[in-house]
Amino acid sequence: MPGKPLQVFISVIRRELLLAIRHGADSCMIVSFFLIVVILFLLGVGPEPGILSRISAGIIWVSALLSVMLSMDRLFQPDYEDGSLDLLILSSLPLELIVLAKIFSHWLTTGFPLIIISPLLALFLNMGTPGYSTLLIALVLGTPTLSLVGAIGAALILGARRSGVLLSVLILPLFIPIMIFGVSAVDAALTNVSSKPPLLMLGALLLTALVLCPWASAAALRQAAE
Amino acid sequence: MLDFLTSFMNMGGYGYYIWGAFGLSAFVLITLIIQSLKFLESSETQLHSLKEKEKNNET
Amino acid sequence: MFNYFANPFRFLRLTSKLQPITMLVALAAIGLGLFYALVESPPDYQQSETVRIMYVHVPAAWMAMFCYVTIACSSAVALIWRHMLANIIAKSTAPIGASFTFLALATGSLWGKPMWGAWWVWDARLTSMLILFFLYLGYIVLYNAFDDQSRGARAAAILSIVGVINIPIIKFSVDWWNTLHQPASVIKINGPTVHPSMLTPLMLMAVGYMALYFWLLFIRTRAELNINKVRKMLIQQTETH
Amino acid sequence: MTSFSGKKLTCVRSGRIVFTSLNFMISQGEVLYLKGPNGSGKSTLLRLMAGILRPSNGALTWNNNDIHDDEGLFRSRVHYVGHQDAIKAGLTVEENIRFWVEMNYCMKEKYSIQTALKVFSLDNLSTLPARFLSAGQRKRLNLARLSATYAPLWLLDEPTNSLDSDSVRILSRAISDHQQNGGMVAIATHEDLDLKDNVLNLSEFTNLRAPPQGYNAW
Repeated sequence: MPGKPLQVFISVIRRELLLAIRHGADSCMIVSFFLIVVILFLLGVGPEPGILSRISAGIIWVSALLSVMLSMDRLFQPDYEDGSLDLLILSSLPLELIVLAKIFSHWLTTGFPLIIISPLLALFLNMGTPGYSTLLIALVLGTPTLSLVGAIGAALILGARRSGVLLSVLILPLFIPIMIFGVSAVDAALTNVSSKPPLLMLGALLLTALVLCPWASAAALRQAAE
Repeated sequence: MLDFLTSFMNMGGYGYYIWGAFGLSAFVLITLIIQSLKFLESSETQLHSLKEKEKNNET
Repeated sequence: MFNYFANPFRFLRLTSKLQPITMLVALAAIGLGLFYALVESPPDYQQSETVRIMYVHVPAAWMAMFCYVTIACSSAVALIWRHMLANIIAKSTAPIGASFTFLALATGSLWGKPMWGAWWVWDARLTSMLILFFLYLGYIVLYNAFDDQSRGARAAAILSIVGVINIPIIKFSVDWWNTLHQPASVIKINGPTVHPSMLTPLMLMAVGYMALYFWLLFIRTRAELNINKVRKMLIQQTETH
Repeated sequence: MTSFSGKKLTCVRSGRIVFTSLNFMISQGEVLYLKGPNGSGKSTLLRLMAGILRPSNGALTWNNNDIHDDEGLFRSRVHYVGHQDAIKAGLTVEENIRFWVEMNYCMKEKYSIQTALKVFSLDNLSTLPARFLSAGQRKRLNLARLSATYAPLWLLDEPTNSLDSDSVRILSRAISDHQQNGGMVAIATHEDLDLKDNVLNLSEFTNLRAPPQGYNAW
């Protein structure tokens, strides 16, 4: 009598979070990378407030994109190396749901800290005050989609040579729509145009990704185990 | 005849762009064709040499 | 139907007959198309001679899209019915498609200079064509990133299907992005109204490019099948000794 | 009388024919030994039996209905032990085995984790983080999964490497207990566990010169 699916789903999330807490350094690394990239942009562009406030949304979104993409290859690689992948495929819970559980816990450990820290960075980049709330909403809708789409890339590159660079070449083109709608949502809020349409588009992208990405990642994992 | 050629070549002052576009297309497609044919040729020679090797160590 | 063609021996016999035909069609159509494009068709009232670049740019853009969709379809066939041959067709299509995309970008920027005054304009169509070029690179790089060929084929097949689903989304988001950041200075030309006399060279060049694609596809697929056969024989030799 | 059998199995891995037209049959209480030189496809056959790999043609049947008809049901009947130990260094011994038990069965049999650890003499290490385990202990922890939850079919891929002699004895006792209560075992090992039942010699199926003509030959 296989375990009740919800229990198994929760136990996968619990294991992932347990591991993330035990290796606490990973999520701090991601957040510090996010900070450093924003500061690099800042130093590159110059502290001139006029310019900064106009490009603040773009800088934050591009840095969020790079941080999520950087943390992607630790999603399936440890399981692939120590043989857990075979057992995950053979578990009673369908692989698609296991992948969804792993992506959710990955989002908790990387996407969520980015959302928490982003108002501070908006302050650094002296983004207009109306932009803050929209930025948070856009990141809440956008970062899970980034994790979902990134999971496909992470599953595809298992066992490949130079997988780090390969991951970025594969996923970044797929991240472009998410970034465009994220940035245009915040820009709309800053120029007090209604930012509902881009936010709705982000929501739509999230729902489609929620359905398609676990299925694609599971297919990629199955053929990686062969 | 000559002035027809010159007027044909400079295409109402935009000669560079038009010939540039057509020339580049020709260049890229021709190199693609040559590379494909070379690729086919090298694969066939490899195959034949292997078949010869297999034939004479079977005899 | 797929099983019939999937057998490599039948495929090889079929292509050896088709290969010369497609070559002739390609040469004839492009030759005639060039003649019409450069000599016969009238200059456009608005852009004068530069419209002739359209006869090279538009077919390349069509072929760029067509090749990626072909890669995705043959990858889907390869994943569902597990045919290695469909993977090989997709693998051979990729470099051809990438070259057509590069051509579309290059001729697009050459066309943009006289018309819009800048070598590269972040026009919606050109930007999505650039992203399509990255999708091609991703496919080719992923295919060869594995030591085991069939592993790379399956991974790239999944990527191409994910990519083809993303193309409309990317196209829509780039159009959205373009309308947001539309600099007033760039006059928005949505391509010349195609005058009937321009249609013939355009269609001829399109047919020529399509025939060229099939000709190159047959050449590269035969070469890939030979390489596969060589690799198999090498593996078997290592076993028997 | 449940039985697990494979008919005319052919497996092609990256263009190379690993084995072709292979048949086997395991019925209740039997152990199938997979013998053959390295690279003759023992591991591939075990992964095929577990359902991780798909055969190019041929079918695997459980009481002669195809396992791929209801994969969820078949997966709940199989324990697969591969070369790697699937152990997370960050988790403790008890957490590692608890996770794999939860993945397959509901947790009502909590006591069975302790007994499983006791069977494989790991009970005194249950709160130790797994990174301090030796190779033998890691393999025993991986094997403890077998007796923690019941699954009729055991697929063991070289379970004895990095095990010392009394651990091997523990394993062979566990296998014979499993046979007693109607389990089936397919095992690939070079160690003779004096449990000779029927032997499947894989080398017979590898050097068949006639590759299948189908489109998968390439």
